[in-house]
Amino acid sequence: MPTEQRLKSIIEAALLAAGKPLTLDELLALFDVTDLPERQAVRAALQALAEEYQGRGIELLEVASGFRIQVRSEFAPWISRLWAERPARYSRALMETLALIAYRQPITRGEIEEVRGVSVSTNIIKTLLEREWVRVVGHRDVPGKPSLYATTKGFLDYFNLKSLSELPTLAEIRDLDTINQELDLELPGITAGASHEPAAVDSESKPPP
Amino acid sequence: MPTEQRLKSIIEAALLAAGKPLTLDELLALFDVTDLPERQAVRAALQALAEEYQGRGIELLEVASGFRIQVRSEFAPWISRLWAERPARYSRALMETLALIAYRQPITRGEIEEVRGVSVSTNIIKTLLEREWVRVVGHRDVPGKPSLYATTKGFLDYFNLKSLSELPTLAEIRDLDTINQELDLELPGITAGASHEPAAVDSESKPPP
Amino acid sequence: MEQREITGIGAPHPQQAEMPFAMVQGEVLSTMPRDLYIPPDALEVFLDAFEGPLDLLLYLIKRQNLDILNIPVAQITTQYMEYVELMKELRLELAGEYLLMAAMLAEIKSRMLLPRVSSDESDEHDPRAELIRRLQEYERYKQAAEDLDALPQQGRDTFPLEIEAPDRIIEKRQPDLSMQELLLSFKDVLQRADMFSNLHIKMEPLSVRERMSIVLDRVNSDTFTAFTRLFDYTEGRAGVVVTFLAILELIKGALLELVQTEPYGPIHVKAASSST
Repeated sequence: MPTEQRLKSIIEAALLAAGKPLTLDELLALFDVTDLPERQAVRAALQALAEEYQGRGIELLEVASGFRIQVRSEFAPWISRLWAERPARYSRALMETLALIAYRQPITRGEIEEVRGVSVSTNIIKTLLEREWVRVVGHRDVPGKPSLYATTKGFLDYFNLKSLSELPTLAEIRDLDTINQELDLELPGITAGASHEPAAVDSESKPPP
Repeated sequence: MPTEQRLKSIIEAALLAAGKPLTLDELLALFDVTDLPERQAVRAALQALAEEYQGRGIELLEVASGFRIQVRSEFAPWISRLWAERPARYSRALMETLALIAYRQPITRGEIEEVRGVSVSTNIIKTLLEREWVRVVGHRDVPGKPSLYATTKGFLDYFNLKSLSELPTLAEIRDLDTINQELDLELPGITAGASHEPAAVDSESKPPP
Repeated sequence: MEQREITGIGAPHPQQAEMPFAMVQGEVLSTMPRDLYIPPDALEVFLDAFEGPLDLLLYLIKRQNLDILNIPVAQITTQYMEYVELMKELRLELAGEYLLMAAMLAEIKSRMLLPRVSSDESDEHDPRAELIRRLQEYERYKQAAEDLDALPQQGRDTFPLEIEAPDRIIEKRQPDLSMQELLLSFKDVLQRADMFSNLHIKMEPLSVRERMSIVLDRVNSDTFTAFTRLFDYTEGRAGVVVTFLAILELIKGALLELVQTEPYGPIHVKAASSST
């Protein structure tokens, strides 16, 4: 008969490796007939393991189809991140919309559409608002009172900018054919040539909660 | 930052639930940015877990693609009874081909054949590619542009290795000077002990049916 | 790992008695045949056990407990040829590699039988050298394959673990966006706008644009805000100027209303859209 410690080790390893609950009989079937533990000893080992798992991330419990070791539900928030979906990519339309809001704020959806030459889907605006990169700062006083969008502090933080004035100027963007390479070298401090404004300006521009 | 005990619990639960090795970065990604542990703390927790598993049925080790908790090999006799199927055994031809790729990568099929003195069947290469132990990393710039094979992380993971440098040391070849010195050009050679038992080597290494 | 060296084949490896080497007509062959004689029926099985001519040669050398560096070529060649003859007799499909090796052995043998010119003995190339090199090279990888096979293997010796995690909460991760992508897409917008319209986008410095948003955020369409409260004097002259430009820009865009009830009285500001 295996020693108590060895019995516990085998049972623990089996429950962790099985990928499904194991019954008492299935656990006993792991042993050679010449080395068969008592049913009672297996029960005791299961009990001991369950106690050892107190205060740990896993627990041993008996379910309908046998004994199972599983992650404690209180750890689900961490463990779930194992299967977090890989982030999708943003559409071109969204990036263009965001860029226009950044450079021409405060701006209405109609004005964005005018420049882009195509309509801007409600989803894009919704995504930008949810991501808290964009917020509504007012309404233009024209029929329909369209919302005026502006970027948030969260937008600046995400791109490691202290203020919008650190974005490349329009002229720089138009000129840069090799924007790729240069940005590789210069981001996030894209300030080469950009006019510097007093740095303290933004400390107040808190995004809405 | 999570407490030491909690950190250990989360890491243990994650490694057990993941179903694959996890890198340090993947472990860190489980935590909220506001609650991010230090890399060093995660390392320490892994170390502590590895020590706790001493004398138990499971072990924590680092393989090529990260950290993994697994059943210790000494418990294989019990645990393998969980599954009716016997684990696959690989033919000598396959293992020799794999060894050549592992030790001499990148290597072409022709070069493998040169050392082994026989042709390498397409099936063997196919099996190695399908198991994702081997991949094509390029083509040699000679007529026919033969594929160059190299081993993968999956290969290291399968053999419980962290890197190629952990492979068993390859026997040394005696250089030709030594050989020349030792060559006794007189014929015939030493026949002492010629009637020894046939070496067991081959009877052990018979390829499986 | 300790360093090993391929020398001759020393003591025979421990025998694994219970492992039959082959079954021939119901009879268990648990060891390799001791002499050359192999029951003809067993030959095919016997040859199957070898991974080619180098493997067969290694076996012949080991069987006689010989040093690989000191192969008695004549003797080994004779044995090897007899196997090849047997194969032919049985019309086994002979792999070309076995014949090639036979030719190589025959050549070495013939060269070694020739009288040597004693004067340049040291320069003379030993005809066995190439064979020895190949045998050694093959043997080290044959050994490496065995060592590899002896490593603990996942699913054979060690086993992966996987337990249930209850309540999988699948979290949707937010896409990442680089400044580079953002600017490149903006560049496209600008190019399109230039091409398709007379709409020439003229822009205020970004600091002003940004301040416009901030000012709009501070004012309210229901109540008035004191004009002076829009300025933060700790920013210094430049900051104040930016705010002033932003306010002018907002008025021009009809986004702000300025009210002064009496000359030199305090100016108040509110968002324009209240005037409904």
